[in-house]
Amino acid sequence: MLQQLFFGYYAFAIIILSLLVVTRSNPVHSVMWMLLLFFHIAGLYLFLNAEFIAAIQVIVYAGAILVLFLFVVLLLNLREELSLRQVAGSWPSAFFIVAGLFVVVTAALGSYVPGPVGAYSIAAVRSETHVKALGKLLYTEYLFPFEIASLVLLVAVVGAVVLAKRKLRS
Amino acid sequence: MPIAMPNLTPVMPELVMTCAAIIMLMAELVIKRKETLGFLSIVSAALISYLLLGSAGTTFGGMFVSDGYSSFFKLIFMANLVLTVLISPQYLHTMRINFGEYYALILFATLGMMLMASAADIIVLYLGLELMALSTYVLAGFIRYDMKSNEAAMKYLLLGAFASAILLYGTSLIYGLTGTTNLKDIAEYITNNGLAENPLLMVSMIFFAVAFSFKIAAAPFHMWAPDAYEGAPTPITAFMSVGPKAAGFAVLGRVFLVAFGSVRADWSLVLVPIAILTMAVGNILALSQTNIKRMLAYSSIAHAGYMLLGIIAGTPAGISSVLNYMFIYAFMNIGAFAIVIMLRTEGFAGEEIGDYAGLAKTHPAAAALMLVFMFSLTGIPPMAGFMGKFYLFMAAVNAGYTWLVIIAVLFSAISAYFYLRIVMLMYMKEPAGATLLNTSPGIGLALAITVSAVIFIGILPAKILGLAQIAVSSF
Amino acid sequence: MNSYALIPFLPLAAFVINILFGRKYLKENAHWVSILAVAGSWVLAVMALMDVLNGNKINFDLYTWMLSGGFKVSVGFLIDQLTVVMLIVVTTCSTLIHIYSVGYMHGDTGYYRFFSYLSLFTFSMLMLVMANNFLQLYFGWEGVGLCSYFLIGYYFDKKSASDAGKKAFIVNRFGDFGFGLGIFVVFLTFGTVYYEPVFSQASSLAEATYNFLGYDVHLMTLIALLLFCGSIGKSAQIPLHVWLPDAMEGPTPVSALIHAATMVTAGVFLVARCSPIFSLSETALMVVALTGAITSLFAATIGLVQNDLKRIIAYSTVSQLGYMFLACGVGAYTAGIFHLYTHAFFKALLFLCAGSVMHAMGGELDIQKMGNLKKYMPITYATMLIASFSISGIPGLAGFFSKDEILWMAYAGESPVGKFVWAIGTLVAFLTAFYSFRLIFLTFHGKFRGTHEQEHHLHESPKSMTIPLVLLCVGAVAAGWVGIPALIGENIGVHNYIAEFMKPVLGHPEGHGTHGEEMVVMLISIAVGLAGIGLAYFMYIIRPELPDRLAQQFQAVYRILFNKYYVDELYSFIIVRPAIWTAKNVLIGITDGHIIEAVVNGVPSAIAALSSGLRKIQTGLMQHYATIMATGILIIVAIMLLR
Amino acid sequence: MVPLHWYLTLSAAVFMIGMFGFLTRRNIIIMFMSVELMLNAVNISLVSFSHYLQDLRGHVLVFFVITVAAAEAAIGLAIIISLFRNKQTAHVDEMNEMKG
Repeated sequence: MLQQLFFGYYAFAIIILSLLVVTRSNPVHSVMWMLLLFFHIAGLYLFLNAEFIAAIQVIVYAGAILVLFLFVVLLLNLREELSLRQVAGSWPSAFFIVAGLFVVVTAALGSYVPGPVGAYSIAAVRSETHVKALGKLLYTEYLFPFEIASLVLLVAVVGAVVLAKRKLRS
Repeated sequence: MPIAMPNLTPVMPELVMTCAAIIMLMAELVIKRKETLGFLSIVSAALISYLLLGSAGTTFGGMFVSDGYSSFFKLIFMANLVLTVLISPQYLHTMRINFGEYYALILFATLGMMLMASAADIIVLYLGLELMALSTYVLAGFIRYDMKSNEAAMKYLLLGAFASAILLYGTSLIYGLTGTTNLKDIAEYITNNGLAENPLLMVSMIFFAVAFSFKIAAAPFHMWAPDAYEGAPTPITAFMSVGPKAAGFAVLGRVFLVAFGSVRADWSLVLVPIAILTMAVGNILALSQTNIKRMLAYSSIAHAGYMLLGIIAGTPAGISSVLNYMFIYAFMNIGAFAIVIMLRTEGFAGEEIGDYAGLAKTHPAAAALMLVFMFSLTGIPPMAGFMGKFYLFMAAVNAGYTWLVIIAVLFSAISAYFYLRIVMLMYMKEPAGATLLNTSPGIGLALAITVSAVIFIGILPAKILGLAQIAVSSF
Repeated sequence: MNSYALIPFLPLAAFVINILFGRKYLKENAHWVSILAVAGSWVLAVMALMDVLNGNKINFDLYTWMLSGGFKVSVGFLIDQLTVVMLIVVTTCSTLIHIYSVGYMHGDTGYYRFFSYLSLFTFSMLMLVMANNFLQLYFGWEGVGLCSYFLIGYYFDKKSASDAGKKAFIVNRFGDFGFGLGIFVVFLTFGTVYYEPVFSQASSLAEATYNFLGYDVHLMTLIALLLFCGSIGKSAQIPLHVWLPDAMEGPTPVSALIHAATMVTAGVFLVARCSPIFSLSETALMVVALTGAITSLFAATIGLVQNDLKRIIAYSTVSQLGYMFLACGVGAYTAGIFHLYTHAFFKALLFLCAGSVMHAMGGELDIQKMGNLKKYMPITYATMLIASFSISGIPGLAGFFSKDEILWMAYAGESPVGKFVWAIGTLVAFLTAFYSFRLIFLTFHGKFRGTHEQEHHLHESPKSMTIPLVLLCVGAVAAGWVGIPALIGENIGVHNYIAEFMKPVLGHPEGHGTHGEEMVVMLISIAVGLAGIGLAYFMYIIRPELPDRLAQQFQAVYRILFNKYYVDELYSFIIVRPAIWTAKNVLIGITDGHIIEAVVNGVPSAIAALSSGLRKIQTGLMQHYATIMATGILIIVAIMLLR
Repeated sequence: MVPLHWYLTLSAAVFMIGMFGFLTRRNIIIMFMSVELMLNAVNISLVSFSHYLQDLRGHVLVFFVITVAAAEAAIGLAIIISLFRNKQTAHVDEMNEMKG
């Protein structure tokens, strides 16, 4: 029961915060609501026994990505454009499309059949700690994607530098 | 827990590509003449093509598979890479964006495509796709002082991220249903547990179809393409219209035939309207374009529609004809873009279709080459484009999609109007003024390669098709 | 690889060399490449002839272009008796006309271009006759059409020339449409486009029918008539004959080669090649015979009153082509091909002589403004006279034997319309002799009626032009000696070699008649020939004022003939003008002018309108793009789940 | 025990809200955040699947998704800055130079 209550709170908060993020006219406010949203999602992860994921959710998403967003929002000094209408003309149609999609997807979710149960029961993960279990997996079975991820980050760094450096023409 | 050294032979081409890209990044700091970097890229492409020969195998716990199918696609990526690098330097000079990172990013993008073609696991597929996409976003926005280039990069990135989210949602559903991300295991689980009828599996499959349709620019998920193609630097437009599209087809073929092999009837039902719409949108909208890059963008959409026919057929003949067509398309399309680049000079965009008026009078050789590419894109024999289309349509007919082929032929007849309109302008109209041609040895070489490939494959089509058939048989 | 494959590819190589290097490097020497190539082809053709004479039949695939399921397209060659005759005709005429062109085109700005087109034409024509499958035949067929189009419009700055080129192109489209359809039906019926399996299976399908919209159509008749559509266009038969006289706008060597000796006979070749199919359909054969007979009469009557030197010969060509179809239509394919072969020599000769005359007259073509040229151009006069005797069927000359063979076959063959077409053929023989000698007398005899400058300019043509004339003249005399009919032959100990030679491919029906009848038929044809010449002599030499009086007396007839039965005007009225009207008032009315102009003229306007309408969806706004994507997902998911 | 369906429905809801934001907002930065929202929705469902299937692969995938999201954000924001330098706007409807 307590679990359900906790989930209820988180779910409610997450949905409200998401709505706030996408409807606030001031981007700074949006970013702030999103920060709060990410903390709630991290909480949900803890609830699902994913401590390490919760940690990176806070560190990477909230700590790095959102700060970057905030930085850009402030850098661009968008303040004078706040008075513009916040939705682009056709929000009712967008609402109907999205609502329709939500209905069909949730309807399909009703026919969910659980997949096979794996070896990482909650107890097994606890005994090893989540970080270690995940780390092991990343460095053995998922070594290859892990290396590709490093390349993705490298490209991001190079790309960001290329796009943002001062010299426009060669 | 002992860690076994994975077998690196199958990933050798990717390793070389990674090294080359990183070397390129560092060499950029010391090398003043950026063309040297282009030369190095071509050398590495040659080395990789050689390494592809002995790379067959599966490694990293079945996440990465190098087979004929992937090797054929990698060959297309290498051709794409070499041709793009050949047509780039002069454009970079003209636009004054001659930065060394350009080549490194092209190599990274190509690496991403190679990983996609070889991915046997959705995680690898996703990361490869993002590696390719992120590099391409940056390349599309490479002319930073140009509003259009920024806009192209922005639209491509945002819509690409949107499509990625959809792909990930599909992935999460399939993971939840089957507990794995390995394509073969997914297929096995679906057949063993009778999941084929599951609506959630259908939703997941549709989300995959949508995300891949986005990558190959199939309607109605194509809308980013004309804008991104128009705004991006022209060599990158050429690169984007071949590489990511080929990679998209590579994953589309592998995911749908391997992982979703048991729901083939369903996914072909999804792809048929997409294919029809794609051919319709591509061919009809290309008619009223005035910008040649935009026209070629719609043309590339239309060609994706034709190629979908081969996937829909789903037979070995169908898949091999897609491979064959993609190979041919790489040459004829980049060839056309090379001409577009030649028309660009300092202060003159040369991107309007009207700029081609009377080209045959001022520059007969360039006009003749353009004529060959336009004929090939239209599918007029004996150009390669005809053979490509012929095998595609034949495969679809043999798979029982005669009505679809009739539609395709009709749209392909419409396409003659906008391709031959360029030819008509070049040969029938008087030149408006003295057009300068911006030639260089690189472009000359690229044109020589593309035009001879287009004619050679058109006259001797059996070679490439035979290769494609062998490639598919191993899959 | 068989060396005979080089026969078409030598001229192709010459074309490539000329088009690549002609403008900058070869210039005035461009002819060497082409002439050497076509002469090489000629040598190989003669070798092929020897080979076939020894009883070999060569059939090989050079390489397979594409292979998909049961559908195979390859470049393959079939060299049998029929092919070899065509090869000899094409390479011989082509070589001589190439040489003639050196003198005729001398100093022309597009010298290299002219020779490269000639080579390309020779290549296409050889591909056409040597094909061993219908698709390659079609390729050659379209290839020669294209070259003809280029060469008619060779003087493209002259409007009439480019119009004539367009006309030839469009008129041929009509025929080729049927032809293409015919090939398609062949493929559907037999599952292959190769001659050998098609012809060997044809007889087993002799009675097959094809249900089309509830009607049972005889399959072989359908195929034969569709293929014959192509012949009608290419060989300028009624009702698609209108392009050939206009095609005379091209340079004269082109008229000689393409529009007299080779390309226009491709239609006859097609019928002969497909004789196993045509023979299975009495209806189709009858259509062929009647089309040929009517065309020959029709064109001959027009030829009586024309004044343009080249047009008279052009109508004569149409008429003689009709003769060949007449022969094929009565089942005497050999006779048709024999006439094709002799005709190539004397008709090419006539054109080249005309070219020689034009050369001397400074481009003048009106025979009313000529006269007494024999004094200045003895070689041209002598050769043209012999050619005219040949076409008029004077015994001993080439034209006599082939024409006689046709008339006898028509008279004595099994065709239900045989007697009728024989009567027409005899009448045409008379008309032919008349207009040929009208031409001779007006041009070479009497008094010179041109201007003084022209008279000063008159001279015999250079050696490079007269030598081909003489060589062709030998052909016009002797070419017929391979087909001496049994009636004459058995007395002097020779056979009808060509009929025996061709028998394995085309068969050779025996005439149902006695030697006496045959003799009568022959004598009639000789008599009408002589009568025609005599009448021409009477009207143009003895009583030169007579023609004008006749023309006034029978003004209505004269006007109709002079205006070529008003066929061009008729087409203009029922096809061209409505088409232009529709284009102007309907298409431009619906869309605004610049779309039509931007998109090639005549795009279905609806598509253009749809295109600009759909463009509005691509707003440039990302939200809209994403909305459309989301809508797409929603529709697909909903349909797939609710299905 | 909370049923898996609740999580999945929550995930779908967040995903759709993110999509709604993407379809309606015209500030590029907020559109970007909407995409991040969609990715987070996917992460929620992946983590919950992982939890209920007693498998860690979902976590691995989440790890990579976050990595890529960071990379995407870096490049996206760099493009926004580049755009802002040329045209002082972050609004999508002023960014439709190319259309048709």
